[in-house]
Amino acid sequence: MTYEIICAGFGGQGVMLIGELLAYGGMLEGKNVTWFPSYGPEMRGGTANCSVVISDQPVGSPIVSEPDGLIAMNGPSFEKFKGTVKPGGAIVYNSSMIETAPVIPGLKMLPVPTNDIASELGNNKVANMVALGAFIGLTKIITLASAEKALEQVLPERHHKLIPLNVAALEKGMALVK
Amino acid sequence: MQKVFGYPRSLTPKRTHYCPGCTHGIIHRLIAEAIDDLGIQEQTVGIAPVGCAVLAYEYFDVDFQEAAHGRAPAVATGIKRVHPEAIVFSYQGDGDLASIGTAEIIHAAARGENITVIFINNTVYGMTGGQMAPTTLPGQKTTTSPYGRDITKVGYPIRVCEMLATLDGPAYIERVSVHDPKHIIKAGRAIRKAFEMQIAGKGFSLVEVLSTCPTNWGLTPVKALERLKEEMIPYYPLGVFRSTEEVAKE
Amino acid sequence: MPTKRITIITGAFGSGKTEVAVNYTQLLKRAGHNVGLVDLDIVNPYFRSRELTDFLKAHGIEVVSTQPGLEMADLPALSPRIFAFLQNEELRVVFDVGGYPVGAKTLGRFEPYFRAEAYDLWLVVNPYRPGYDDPEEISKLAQAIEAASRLRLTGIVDNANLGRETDRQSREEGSKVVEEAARMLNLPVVLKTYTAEELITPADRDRAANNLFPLQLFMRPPWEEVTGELREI
Amino acid sequence: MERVMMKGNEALAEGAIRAGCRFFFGYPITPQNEIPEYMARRMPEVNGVFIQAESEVSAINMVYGAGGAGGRALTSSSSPGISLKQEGISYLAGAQVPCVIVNVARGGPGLGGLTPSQSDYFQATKGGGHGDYHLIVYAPGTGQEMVDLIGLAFDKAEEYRNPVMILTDAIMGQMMEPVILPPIREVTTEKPWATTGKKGRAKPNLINSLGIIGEDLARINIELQEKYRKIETNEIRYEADGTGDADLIVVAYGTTSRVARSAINMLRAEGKKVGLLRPITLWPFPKQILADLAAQGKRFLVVEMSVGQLVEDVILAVNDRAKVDFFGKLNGTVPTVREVYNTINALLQKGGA
Repeated sequence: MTYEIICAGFGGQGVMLIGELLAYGGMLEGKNVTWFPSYGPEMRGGTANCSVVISDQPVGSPIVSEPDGLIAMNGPSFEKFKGTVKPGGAIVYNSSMIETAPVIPGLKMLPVPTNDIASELGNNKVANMVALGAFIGLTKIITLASAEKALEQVLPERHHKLIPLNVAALEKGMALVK
Repeated sequence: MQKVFGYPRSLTPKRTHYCPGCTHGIIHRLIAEAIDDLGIQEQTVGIAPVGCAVLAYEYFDVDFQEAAHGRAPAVATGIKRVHPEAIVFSYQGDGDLASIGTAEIIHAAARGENITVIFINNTVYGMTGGQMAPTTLPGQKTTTSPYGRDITKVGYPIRVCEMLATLDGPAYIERVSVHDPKHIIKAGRAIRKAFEMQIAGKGFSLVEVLSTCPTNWGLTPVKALERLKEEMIPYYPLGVFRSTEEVAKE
Repeated sequence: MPTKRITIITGAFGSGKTEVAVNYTQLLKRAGHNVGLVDLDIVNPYFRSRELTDFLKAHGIEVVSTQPGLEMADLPALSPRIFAFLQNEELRVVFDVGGYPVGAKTLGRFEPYFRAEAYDLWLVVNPYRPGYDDPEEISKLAQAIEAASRLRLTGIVDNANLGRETDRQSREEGSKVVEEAARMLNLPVVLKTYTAEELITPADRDRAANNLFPLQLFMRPPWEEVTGELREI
Repeated sequence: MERVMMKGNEALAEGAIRAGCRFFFGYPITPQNEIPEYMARRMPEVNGVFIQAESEVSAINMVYGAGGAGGRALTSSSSPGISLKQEGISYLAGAQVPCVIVNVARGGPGLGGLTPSQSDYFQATKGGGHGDYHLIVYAPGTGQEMVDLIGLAFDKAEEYRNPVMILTDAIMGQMMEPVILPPIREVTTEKPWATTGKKGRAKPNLINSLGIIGEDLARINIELQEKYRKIETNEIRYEADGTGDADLIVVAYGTTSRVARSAINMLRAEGKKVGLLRPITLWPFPKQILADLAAQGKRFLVVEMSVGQLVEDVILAVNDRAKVDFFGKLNGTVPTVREVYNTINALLQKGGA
């Protein structure tokens, strides 16, 4: 089984980080994984994205062009990638910033008001974690425990005091999935 | 009876290829004497340039590396960083050091790299047949300045000691000459001083030696020494341009 | 032809100096002299007489140029043995000097020897080389060489040729240019080279002062290397 | 041993340190900056040397000095910077100084772009500078190979006294993958030729590429060529995946081998017989395996991010015994899995060799 994900949004929304957490989480579960950042002029164009591949087999291309799952944190990235998701795939999108999203037949689509939930938690910066929690809940691609463990490895030591807040955000997001 | 004069241990017995009357031989000897006096033959690594002294490694009985044109200070940096206890010196001509290798010499000096550079300035490219050097004097005829160096077209010679002395990195910079015995003795002292600075870990040291090229100047060796004295020294004044410590009076 | 102990062969780059110098040592050798050839060409590391060192040595002509072993090195390392040549009164010395403008300058360092002793300084001219097809230009070259070497020219060598393309007509047309230049400089044409009998005109043969100089070509590219013996001429 | 996620560039840097490299000389250029930045942080922790040189030219000459003095020295750069280093690389080859050079390639010619490219293949495998010489060239295909091959590179550089290049690109350099890092090794290689100061030796040591006297240059070149033949005999590495029963074999290295692998996996899931031949050493080139596969009637597709450089070596290796097709992407763009999938499918449908 190979699962390919694109995480996309504005620079500063922490999309690279949630991609890393997915990759690390997959690695901690013994899977083969790759994480690849968007590269080139796009990096300076207001949107940032990364590709993550989680697989039981050796990973081929680290660059994902037809993902199984998409996390879109803003309008431009939703527009850019929504048409690339494979049939049967999943989209988690940030409904705090994407007010109207078309329903795409054959896809599981979950709107998540990530900024609103993050604000409720007292820190707008964890909006990305809310989205990731929802994505994990929707796709079950890694466990919540793996994502939490990955946080310890990905966040630099000096930010470890923020782990409980991040975990709370992950759990809030996950709770949105019935 | 005490032996007061002999063949330096740090030179090989090999005859040099230099033209008769060329001052490279004198300078080689001064370096070898300094190495002998300081007892550093077993720990010295030299770097030969591209230029007339390209075969310098044949004449010194110490470890050597042959560098690409102008790159000797970078090569010296690599060696010194691997063996900080080694005494590393480069031997470079004016084309090598002051033209193609300007970046390397300036940055080695700026880093205060703990190496010694012996810079031979004879105002001409000797090896390739007498072309204009960065140190060629205004009006001087060479094969690529056949009407005399025209400063309005090709600019001015570079005074390397003065230029490098503006940097904070170097520990010791002196210009010497080898046109007569008195100055040869002085040049020997400067070279020794430069090595002493390196041994003491003070940082970058450079001795510029004003030198002759009878062949490409088209002068007899004696006339060439006269030219050095009368034309070069006024443009390239002798002296210590930078020293981070008082030079001991001898 | 009365000639001096020291003969300095000079000329523009590519004028055929080396061929003339090497052939001239042959001529002297056959006349019974001890001969030494000094290669002062620090200009061009290719096609220099030092490449013929072993070949000439086998024919009794000593060549001195750079330090032994450095013949193909691009190092202008003149051998001190040049002085030994100059000091040996028994030896006819032929200098093969590098092309103008640099080559002649190298002579400067031997100036005292040339002053002390009479010498010949010959200018080899091939008017088919670019820039030298005009007597005026050849005169300018002669003056420049005199200035650079601080010596006086004593003769002109007419080496007009188009290489393998030379025929009797081109040989004669070239000679006219050289002779005109020689007149302007008030110098004799001491040698007139030819590489094949058919290039010589009857007028040449009849001329009272026979200056005809047969040239055997040595400085060939590697794909045309000298393999045979010296030809008897 | 624990797996950690590392960017390719970081994996190269840490892999070098684990392999005993203690001397790094470099100059900033995108997209390899993670390497000098990592080294600037890491070298002081292991008592190593990091110098940001004044130019790529100086950096490679520092490597020459350090390598010639017996140190395990590394430099890294990207395409335009590697061009500048070619002078020094030729000298390193001529003087037989061991060292490792990393090229995280980007698009060219000239200033080119920052996007990934494989257009430095010729430069890397055919010498690159003046003279008859070769580098050993490794092309890692995974993060783990970044670590493993740079360690091997130092060992082979010293075994053969030859510079070794790691040729990779911006994608491999930026991609994060789990790697297992080996423990730090102590390097104990004897280097009796190194310039350390004579230290009681009877004769001084000399690091030199000058062959100006007599027949020296011919002798040096004969010696080098003998060494290269030995390397060709002993050091060829490649990965052959499913080539045995394949009708069509994709030849690709580094990034494009990863893209090709994904496409091949899709085609195999449909029952198609497609294999992958991935050269790990670009020089020495795995000629024989290609010749053997050609003799078995296979056809080949070369996938590159260039106008076609590797493909020339493949054509030479199969020597008219097999059909060789080429799929290349220019402008610094990366072939997509779908494009490679479609290309292979089209070739399979055309059939015949």
